[in-house]
Amino acid sequence: MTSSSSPSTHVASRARQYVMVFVALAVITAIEIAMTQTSIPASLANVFFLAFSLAKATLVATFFMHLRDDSRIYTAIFLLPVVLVLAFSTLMLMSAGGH
Amino acid sequence: MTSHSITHEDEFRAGRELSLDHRKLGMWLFLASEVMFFGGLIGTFLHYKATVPSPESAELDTVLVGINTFILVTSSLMVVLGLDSIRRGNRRGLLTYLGLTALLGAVFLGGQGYEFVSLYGHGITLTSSVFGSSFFTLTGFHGLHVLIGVAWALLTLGKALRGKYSAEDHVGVEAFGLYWHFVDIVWIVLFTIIYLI
Amino acid sequence: MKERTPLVIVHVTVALLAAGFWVAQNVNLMPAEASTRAALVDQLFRAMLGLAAVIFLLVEGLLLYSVLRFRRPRGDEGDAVPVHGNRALEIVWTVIPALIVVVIGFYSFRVLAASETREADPIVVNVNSRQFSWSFEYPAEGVTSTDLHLPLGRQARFLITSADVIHSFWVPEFRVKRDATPGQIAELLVTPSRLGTYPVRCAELCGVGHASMGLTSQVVVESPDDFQRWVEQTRALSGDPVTAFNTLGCNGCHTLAAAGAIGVVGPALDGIGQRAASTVPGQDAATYIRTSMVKPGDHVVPGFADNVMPRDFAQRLATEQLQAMVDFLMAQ
Amino acid sequence: MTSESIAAKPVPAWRRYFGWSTDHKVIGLQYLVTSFFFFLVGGAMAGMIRTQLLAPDSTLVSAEAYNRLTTNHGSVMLFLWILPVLAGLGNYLIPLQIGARDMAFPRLNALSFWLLVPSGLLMLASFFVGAAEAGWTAYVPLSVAGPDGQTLWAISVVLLGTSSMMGSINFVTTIFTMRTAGMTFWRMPLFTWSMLATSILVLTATPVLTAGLVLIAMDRLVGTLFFSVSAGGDPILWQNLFWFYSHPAVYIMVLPAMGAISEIFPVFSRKPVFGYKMIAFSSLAISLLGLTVWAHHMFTSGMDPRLRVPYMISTMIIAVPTGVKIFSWLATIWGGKLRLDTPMLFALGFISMFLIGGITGVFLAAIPIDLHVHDTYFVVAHLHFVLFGGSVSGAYAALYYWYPKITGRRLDERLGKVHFAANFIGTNLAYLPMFLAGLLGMPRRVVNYDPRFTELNQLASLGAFLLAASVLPFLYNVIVSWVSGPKAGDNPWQAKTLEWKTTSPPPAHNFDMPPVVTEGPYDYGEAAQGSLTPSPSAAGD
Repeated sequence: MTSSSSPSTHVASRARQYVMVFVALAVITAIEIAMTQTSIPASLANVFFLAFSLAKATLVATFFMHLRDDSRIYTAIFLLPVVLVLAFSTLMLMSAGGH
Repeated sequence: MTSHSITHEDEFRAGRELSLDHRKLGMWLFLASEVMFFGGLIGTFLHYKATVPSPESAELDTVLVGINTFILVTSSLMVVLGLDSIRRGNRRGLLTYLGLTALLGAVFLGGQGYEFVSLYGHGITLTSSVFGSSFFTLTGFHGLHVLIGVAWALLTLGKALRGKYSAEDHVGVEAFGLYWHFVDIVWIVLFTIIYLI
Repeated sequence: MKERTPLVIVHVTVALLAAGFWVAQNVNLMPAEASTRAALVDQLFRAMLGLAAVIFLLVEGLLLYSVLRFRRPRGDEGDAVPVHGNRALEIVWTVIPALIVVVIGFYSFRVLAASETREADPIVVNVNSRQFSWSFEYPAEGVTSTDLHLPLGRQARFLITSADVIHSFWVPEFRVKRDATPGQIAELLVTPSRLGTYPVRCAELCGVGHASMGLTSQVVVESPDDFQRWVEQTRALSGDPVTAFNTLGCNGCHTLAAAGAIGVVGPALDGIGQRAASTVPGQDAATYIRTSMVKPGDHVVPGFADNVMPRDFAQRLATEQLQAMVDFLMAQ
Repeated sequence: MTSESIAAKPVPAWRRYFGWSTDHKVIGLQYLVTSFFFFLVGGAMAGMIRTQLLAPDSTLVSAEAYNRLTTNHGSVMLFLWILPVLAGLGNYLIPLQIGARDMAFPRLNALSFWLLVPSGLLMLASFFVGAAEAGWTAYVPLSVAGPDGQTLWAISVVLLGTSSMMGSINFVTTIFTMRTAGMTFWRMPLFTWSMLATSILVLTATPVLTAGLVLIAMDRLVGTLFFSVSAGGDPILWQNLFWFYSHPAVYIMVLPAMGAISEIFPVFSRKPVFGYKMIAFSSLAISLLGLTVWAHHMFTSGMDPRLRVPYMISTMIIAVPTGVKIFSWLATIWGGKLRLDTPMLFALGFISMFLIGGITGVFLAAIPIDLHVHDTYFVVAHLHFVLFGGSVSGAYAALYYWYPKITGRRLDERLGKVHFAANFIGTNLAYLPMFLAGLLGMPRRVVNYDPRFTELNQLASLGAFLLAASVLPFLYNVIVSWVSGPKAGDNPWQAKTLEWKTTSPPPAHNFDMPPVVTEGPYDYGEAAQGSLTPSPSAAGD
C-alpha cells in the first residue's frame, strides 16, 4: 500500500480486472444453470459442478479478497479450515455409505 | 506522555514487518472459524442428502436461485469497485457502490424469502422432513449472514458519508468486503451442493 | 564417570526391559476370559502393559533421579552449564516412540482382524434394547429371553439395536462392547470359550435407569446340549405372562416379585391388583391397568418421571396379549 | 485502540476488577478469579458424586440428580474452569511476554470475558428448570428428550465457545502483530507458542461444536428432525460433530499447561530449555494431528470399519510429539541446579501424572482394548489424569509461578508444599483405582454399582475428599499473602522472559519503554547480559 499524499493519481484502477473476474463468474453460473436444463448424466455433470464451484470460489478469494496480493499468511489461515472441512465432509459421506 | 505516543505508533510493528494489518488478520481468523461453522452444517446436509431420500428437492427452483446467485455475485463486484474507488480517493464512488451492495443484498434476501414462502406452500418446512430441516437451517444461516452483511454495508455507508474513509485509510471497507465476499463464496458452494448436485 | 556412562545405560536398559517383561508375564488386571476374543485382547493388553511399565519406570526414574541428584547447593545463585539440545538424542526419542507406536498399531490391527473373523454356522441373536432392559431374540430357534444363553464354542452373531436412545451392549468377560443405536443394526461376533454365568451391562448413559440396566439379565455360556434344552424349555414357556413381562422389558423399570423383577425407575407392581381399583376415581382396576400400559401419560404416579414408560404397547401387543397382561397384573 | 488502557490510573483500583475494563491484566485476573469460583462449584458437584459412590447401593442422591451432577460437573470443569483459567493466564501473560502494552483488540477481550459470566450463570441456573442430564457428551437422542435445562446447557456452551473463539482471535492477532522489536518467532516464550497452537485449535474446532449444538437446540425448540430417528435422523452425526471439537478440546486444555511448565523448568533448573524448537514444533504438531483423530471416540458406535485403523494410527502418533515434550523437559532438568519451590513441584507433578494419562491414552487408541474399556471407569481415570493430573497441575504451577508477578507478593512456601503433597497424593488415590474398576467391568456414569467394586470406589472417594481439602491451604495462602505476604520484588525467580523485565505488578502500560529483545527467552548460563535495552527510537524522542 502506498503512503503517497496524492494517491488518486498514483494508484492504478483495478476495475478492469474486477469486471473481468465478474464476467467469468457470471459465465460459469450461466453454464451451470444451462446444464441443469439438459440431460447430461448426473455423475458426469456433478464432476463439472464441483469443478465450477471450486473455480468460482477460488476466483472470488484470489481477486476479490486479494489473496493474490496480500500476505501468504492470510491464504494459509483461510486454506487450513477449507481443507479440514473438505476432509470432514468426505468422511461424513464415507460413514454414510457404511450403513 | 511522549514515550507513550511513540509506543502507540510502534504498537503493531511486528505485524507491519509481516505485512499484516491487525484488523484484517482478525477478520481472516473470524472467517476461518466461519468456514468451520458452515462446514459443520454442510457436512450435516451432505450426510442426510446421501442417506435419506429427498423427493422434495425436485420442488427447488434452480433457475430462480441461479438468478439470485447472479445477484449476489454482482454485489461482490460492487464491493470491490467501491474499494477500488476509495483507494483512488473517490468517495462518491464508494458511496454509490456501497449503496448498490446493500440494495443487491436486500434483493437476494427478497428472492430467498420468496423461495422459502413458495416451498412452505408446497409443504416443505423446517419440520416436514430431515431434508426440510437441513435445507432451511443451512440456507437460513446463510441468509442471516447476508442480513448482517446488509446491515454492515449500511453502517459502512454511514461512516463513509461522515468522511471516515480516505485513500490512505480504508481498512474498514476492506474488512467489510472480506466478510461480504466470504458470504458470497459460501453461497457459491451452497448453490452447488443444494441445487446443482 | 564418562567411561562408565555406556555401561550404566546398558544396565538400566536391561533392568527396565526385565521389569517390563515381568509385568507383562505376571500382572493380570482383567476379569475372566470367557471368549476367544478375550484371550487375544488380553495378550495385547499385557504386551502393552509391559511396554507401558518400561516407559513409566524410565520417565519416573529419570525424574526422581534428577530431583535427588541435581539439587542446587545451598547459597549457589549461579546458573547451570547451558545445554540447548542434542540432535542425536532428540532423533532417538522421536524415532523410538514412533517405532513402538507402529508396532502396537500393527499388533492391534492383527488382533482386531483375528477377533472379527467369521466362522461357519454362527448362532444369530438379535439384541434388542430399550430403557432400561435387554431382550435377546433367537430368530432361528424362535425364542426370546431376558437372559442371553450361548452354546460354548459356537460363534454368536449379535445384531444389536435400540428402540429408544443409545445403549451399549457390554459383557466384560467377553472383552467387547457395541453401541445399540436406534435406527441402526450393529453386528458383533463373539465365540464363547468358557462355561459360566456373566453380567451384561449397559455402557452408554441412557437415562435414569442406566446403572440398573442389565441387572435383570445375565449371560449364560453352557454346553450345546444344555443350550438345546434351554431353548426347548423357553419355547414351552413362551405364552407365560412372566416371560412376557420380562421380555417386553417391564422388568427394566418395575419391581414385581412374581417375575423376579427389581427395577426402581417406575412404580413397584406388587399388590397392584388391589391398589388399581382405588387409584383413579371412576376407573375400575382393569381399566386403570390397561390405560397405564397403553397411555402411561394419563396418570403418572406421583414421584415418578413422565416420558420414561414406552408409548407403543398398544401397537406392539395384540389385543389378547394385552388382555393376558392385564389379567396377570390384576392377580398380583 | 489501546488508548483506554493508557488513560487508566497507573495503580489499579480494586473497583476496576468488578467492571468493564480493557486492560489485559485486569481481564486476565477476572478470568482467573471467576474460573476458580467455578472450579469450586464443579468440585462441590464432584464431592456429591464421590459421596454417593461411597456405597454401592447408596440412595443419597436420586438417579436423576446423579445424572445432572455428572453432566454439569464435566461441563463446568471443562468449559468454566480449565478453559477460562488458561485463557486468563494467556490474557495476563501474552502481551507481557512479547513486550506489547495490551492485546490487539482490548474491547473484544473485555467482551469475551463478560460473555463468560452470564453463560456460566446460565449453566448453573439450569438446575432450577431441570438441569441437563445426558452427560457432557450430550449424546442424541437422549439429549433431545431431556428437561428444559438441556436447552439452556446447549445455549450456554455455544456462548462459552463464542467467548473462547473471540479470545483466540485476539491471541493470534496479538502474537502475529504486536511483538516488540527483536521478538522474533524463535525468541517467543514457549507459553506464548503453546497459546498460539491452542488458539488455532480453538478457531478450527469450536465452530463445529457450535453447529452441532445449534442442531440440538433447533430440534428441541423448533421441532426440526435432525436427530429424529423415525424421520431418518442419524445419532452418529452428532457424535462426529461433537468429537470433532471435543477431542481437540483435550489439547486445547493441556497445551497451555504444557507451555506454562516449559517456562518453569528452565527457571528452576537454571538451564536453557532443552530442544526449544522441538517443543514449539511439537505443540503445533499436536494441534494439527489433534484435528484428525476425533472418531477414535466412536470405535464402539458402528463407524465404517475401513476408517477405524487410520484413526487408531493417527491417534497413536500423537504420542510421539507428546513424548518429545516429556523427554525435552527431563533433559532440561538433567544436570541443572534444581530449586524445588512450589511451582517446580507442581511442574514435576505434571510430568509424573500426565505420563499416566498419556500412556493410557495409547491403550484407548488400540481398538481391541478400547472395545473393552470404552465408556468405563478406565476412561474416567484416563481423562482425569490428563485433565486433573495434567491441566490442573499445570494451572497450579502457573498460578504459583506468576503469583508474585500479578500481586507483587510471595506466597507462603510451606503452605504451598502442603497443597502440592495433598494434591499429588489425592490425585493418584482418586484416579488410580478407577483404572482397575473399569478394566474389571464398571461402566461410567452409574449411580449404583456392583458391590465387588466397593473398596476401589471408597479409595477413589477418599482421594477426592483429600483433593477437596487440598484447596483450603491454597485459598488461604492466596488470600492472606495478597494482603500481607512478603514483597516479592520485580523478579523473584530471576527469570529471563520479558514479563519479568517490568515491575511486579506491572504498570497499566506494561513497560515504561518498549523493550528491545536481543537474546532467546531461556539463555541461562550464557555470558550475555542485559537483554533489556531501551528502544533507540524511544530514547531518541
